[in-house]
Amino acid sequence: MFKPTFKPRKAYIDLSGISKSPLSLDSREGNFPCPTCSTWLSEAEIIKNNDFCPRCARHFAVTAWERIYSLCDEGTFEEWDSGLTSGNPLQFPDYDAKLQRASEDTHLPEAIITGKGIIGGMECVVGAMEPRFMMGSMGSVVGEKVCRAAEGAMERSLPLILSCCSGGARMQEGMLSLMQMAKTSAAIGRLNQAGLLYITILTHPTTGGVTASFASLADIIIGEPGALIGFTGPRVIEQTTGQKLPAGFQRSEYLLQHGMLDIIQPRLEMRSLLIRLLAVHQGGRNGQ
Amino acid sequence: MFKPTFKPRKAYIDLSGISKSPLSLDSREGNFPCPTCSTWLSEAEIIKNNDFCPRCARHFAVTAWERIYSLCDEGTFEEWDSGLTSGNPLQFPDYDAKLQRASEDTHLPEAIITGKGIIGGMECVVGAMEPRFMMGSMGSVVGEKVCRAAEGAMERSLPLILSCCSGGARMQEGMLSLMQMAKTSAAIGRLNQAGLLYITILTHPTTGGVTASFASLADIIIGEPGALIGFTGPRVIEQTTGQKLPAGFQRSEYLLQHGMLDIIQPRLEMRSLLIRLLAVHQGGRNGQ
Amino acid sequence: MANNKFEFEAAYRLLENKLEELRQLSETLECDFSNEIANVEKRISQLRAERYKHLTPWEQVILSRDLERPMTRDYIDTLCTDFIELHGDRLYGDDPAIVGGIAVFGDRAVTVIGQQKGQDTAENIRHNFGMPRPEGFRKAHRLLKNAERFQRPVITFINTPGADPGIGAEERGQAWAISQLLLCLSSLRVPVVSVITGEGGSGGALALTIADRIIMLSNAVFSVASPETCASILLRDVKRAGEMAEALKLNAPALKDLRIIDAIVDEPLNENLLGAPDFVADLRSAISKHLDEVSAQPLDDLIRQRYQRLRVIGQFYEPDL
Amino acid sequence: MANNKFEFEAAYRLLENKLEELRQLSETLECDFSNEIANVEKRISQLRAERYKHLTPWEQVILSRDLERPMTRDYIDTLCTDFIELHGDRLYGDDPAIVGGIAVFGDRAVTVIGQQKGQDTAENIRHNFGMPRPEGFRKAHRLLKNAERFQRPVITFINTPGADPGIGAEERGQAWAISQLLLCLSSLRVPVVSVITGEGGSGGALALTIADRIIMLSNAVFSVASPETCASILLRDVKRAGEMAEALKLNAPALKDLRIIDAIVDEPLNENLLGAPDFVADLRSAISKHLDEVSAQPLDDLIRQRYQRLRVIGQFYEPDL
Ligand SMILES: [Zn+2]
Ligand SMILES: [Zn+2]
Repeated sequence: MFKPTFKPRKAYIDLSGISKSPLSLDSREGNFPCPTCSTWLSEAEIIKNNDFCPRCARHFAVTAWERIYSLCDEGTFEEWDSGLTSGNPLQFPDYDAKLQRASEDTHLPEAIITGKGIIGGMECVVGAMEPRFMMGSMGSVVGEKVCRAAEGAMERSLPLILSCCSGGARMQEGMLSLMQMAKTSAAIGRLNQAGLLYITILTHPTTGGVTASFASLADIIIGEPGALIGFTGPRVIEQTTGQKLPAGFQRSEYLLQHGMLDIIQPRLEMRSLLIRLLAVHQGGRNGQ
Repeated sequence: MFKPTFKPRKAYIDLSGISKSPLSLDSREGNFPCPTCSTWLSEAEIIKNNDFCPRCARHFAVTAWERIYSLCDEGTFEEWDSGLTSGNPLQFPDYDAKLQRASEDTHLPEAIITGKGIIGGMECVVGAMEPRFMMGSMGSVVGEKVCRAAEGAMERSLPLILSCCSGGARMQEGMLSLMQMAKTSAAIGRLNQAGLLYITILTHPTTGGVTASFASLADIIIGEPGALIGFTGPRVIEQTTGQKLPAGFQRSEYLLQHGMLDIIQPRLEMRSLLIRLLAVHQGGRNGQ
Repeated sequence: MANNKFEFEAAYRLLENKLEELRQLSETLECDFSNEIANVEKRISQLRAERYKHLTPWEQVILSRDLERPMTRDYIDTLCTDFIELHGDRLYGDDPAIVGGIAVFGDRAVTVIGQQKGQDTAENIRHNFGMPRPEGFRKAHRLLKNAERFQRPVITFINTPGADPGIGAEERGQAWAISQLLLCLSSLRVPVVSVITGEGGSGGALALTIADRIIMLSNAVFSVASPETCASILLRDVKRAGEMAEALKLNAPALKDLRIIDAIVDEPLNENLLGAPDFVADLRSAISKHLDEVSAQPLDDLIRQRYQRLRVIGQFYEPDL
Repeated sequence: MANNKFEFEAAYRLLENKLEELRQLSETLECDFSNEIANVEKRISQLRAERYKHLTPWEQVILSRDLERPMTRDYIDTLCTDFIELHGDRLYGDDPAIVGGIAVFGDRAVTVIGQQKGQDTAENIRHNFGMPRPEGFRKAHRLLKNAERFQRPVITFINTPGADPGIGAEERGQAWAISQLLLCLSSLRVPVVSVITGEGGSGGALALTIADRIIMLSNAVFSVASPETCASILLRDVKRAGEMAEALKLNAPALKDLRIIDAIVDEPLNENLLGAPDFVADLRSAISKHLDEVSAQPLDDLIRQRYQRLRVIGQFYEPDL
């Protein structure tokens, strides 16, 4: 029912809160201030600088396809389950229209791309979430594709690598969405039992039900510098508790210090880190 | 080589620090102030009050034999390994003399009594540490008897219940003493794997290597009210850090609040709690 | 839109009060209206029962949060004997928003765990309004692993607005604690039955609702997020929470249709649910029946089926290959 | 009683300085004393070597604590390639007093973990002087369980005054963290080799020293408590620590006699241990040999033997039955 026509293009958007809808593509033309350090930037500058702010190194959001391409050896990625699309199981008001707008804006059928790829010569199952598709929220399709990715990894005895980015559960699918947390966690449980390596990359922002399920269950959890990672979003915490949030709260550096991340890695060196991790883990299996 | 002649008698001693040697029996005659609330007490009063301070409910130390008798159905306890006594493997200065004095004072061969008993009609392996025997410190004999108790429980598929009380490792046995932490922890690991119930009762004081090994590895950890429980003793913490310790620091109530104990139970109701715990656990095994 | 139970209860309470006045008057005047009164009483109670049968989802949300409803400890005390509460995660703290321990249900030993709200403000502050922090989820995790070791079936009772949304909870890994509990329950090698007794709010509720069977009280709710949150995010108008309550399909019949839950136990009109012997008997026999059924299965099958239950949840389009 | 390395080193340093003066003088005067100087040099180095062969246990305690010795990271960087440090306990924090991660040793992937001291005051404060807090032990626990899942052998490096004796550490269950780590290592289903490189202090050292083989550097120590603590408690005089160092049997030869450790790697006189190629080669081959030997055994045997190693430790009298 849906024909994705992939047209790679840069998309610099700030997703600092889950209630904010993504900027339209048009408003991103021309100069804009860096949301972290307020330096005025042009799109050209940022492209030249590999999607970072040249002053504060803020990592701007990249699309799921850019992520996949930046991690996999050239031409090796085979997409799985690209035909899966969301229905509107609860007949939730406006959901159909939102889905349609999201797929038109992103040229993607849903908020995650999964498949098989080769990284540094080593075969893996790889997935990346798309921040612009309804804030990377997890509905039935995202949950199903994560499970199939885990099952695909088990069938082939391959490592699983997922790049996460999400505003949380997709409310328009009600409990069907919340249960995807349980479903994906259970699938990761089986992956664990099979002794297969599972790595997640948490990018800005990863919050809510995705953080509280498959994203935080990896053997190795890597954060991108400055990424907002947590369960409850910062605005809701501020509103609910009336407390001022500490500096750097819920950012990668803060999470590393609080024991939740294994490593923080700049995006440019992400691929080389994965190659080293995969190599050592292959060594572990052969060495025995 | 050693013939213990057991003569039950009351012994009220305060063991608030590990560096303090036990009071001699003589100094306990007559009135003395409660170390917690400073009320002057007579021995008779305390006996009448089941070993508590009548004002602040402080639980005074009782001997290992009193503990065993207070827990087991009358006449059911069969002691194991009563012949095990310490040598002086490192030829440590003064150790022989200290051992002799301790066994004369306590009429016990070492700092723990272990054996098989019946509690509320249910067979168990039971042990109790003796605070007056070199501060209940753990040397080779204590470690060995704890391991044998665990192994005895495994042979018979019985629950293991240990009442703990210790100043820590017995320095006079050097590394042989420290390694008892590893040895007893490993034995408890096997008990766990056998699916047998293991309960510890932490009494005043339980510190150092005993807390950091078999005492804190139980399925259910019960604290006596007001007992000092921890790894490093409070005086050492104060000296090392120069900080004032918070009120109630390292007491049972504080540990419960910090998630380390399952239950705090007054000594008088300890036996009835054990009976309920044992009964429910038997139910669990039969119920399946 | 009603915002508390008394708004939709008001009419009946007014009638009841009038009736009571009438009754007292009749006694004072020594006139006997007892037949008439009895008839009106019956009529009110019928109307009320009818009304309760047709509560809107939003009214059910309000009712599910009512502090006069029994809390987890009340269910444990009523349904079980020999409850021994166990505390602490052995890592950081003891969270009063989650209560757990071992008990005897019928003739079998069980592990019971649930979120605990208070019944007045002071109690509620102590129990953090039933919103667990990471140490609560980790206490649950510990008790579940113990249940597994001793082959004790597990009953969970669900009643929480959700996981604690505070700074400390984030600092100590709220998301990590929840995901680890989901993983733990999804493969725990003992039978697990969940009972949603009140407010089943979001991830904090879900974390204890991975079970072989899920039973729901007829006025309980279970939702991806509170209707207020959905209204504020999706409609930018928290006052339209009622619409969202409708749209979210969060009540028991809707969730049974979606195959999220297995059984519904009807609540009586009685304010004091656990004072109604029929309700207690119904609830007890529902738990008992499901526990018997799942306990009868070989453990490997049970775990496989629990996985399958989760695995098939979700609705989407897939092109024919 | 010497209280730092320089006291027993002082005589040699003095001689070396004199010799240097002589050498410079001879150059200035253009007289050739080179033969004589070489002879004296050789003599000093012999005397010094002799002295280092007969260090008292107390001198070894001092040497083992020397901040110029290599720290755990240095050993990892020298002996392994591809080290990737992994952080955090996923519960509360990341403890800089314990460093751990995955790496390649020889041709096999391994998990490496050890206590980490700093080499100056600022570094030492950051690493808490190598005294782990509960989150450090729990990070180690997590990395060990991961090693087990991926069948990676484990190498631990021991160098710590002991577990952190602070209020926060007690609050978060220092004793619980240590005992759980002891239990974990005692049954971990991968080969484990420990290397005691410096100060093996009490429970904080022991927690990572449950292994199939324990290797000890010739000037490292491993003790139930520091000699100072023992002197202060048993003799009420901290100045008598030297006597206690003797009595505690804490150096490598004594511990080999007691069968606590398996092998000793001799240290060169070289200040910079890891700058001495022979020493590095010896250490590497000792680890390699023991890792090969234990890796060759079936896992069930390995775990049984690791248990037996611990089970037989201790000396006591038992009457003949
Ligand atoms: Zn910037
Ligand atoms: Zn008192």
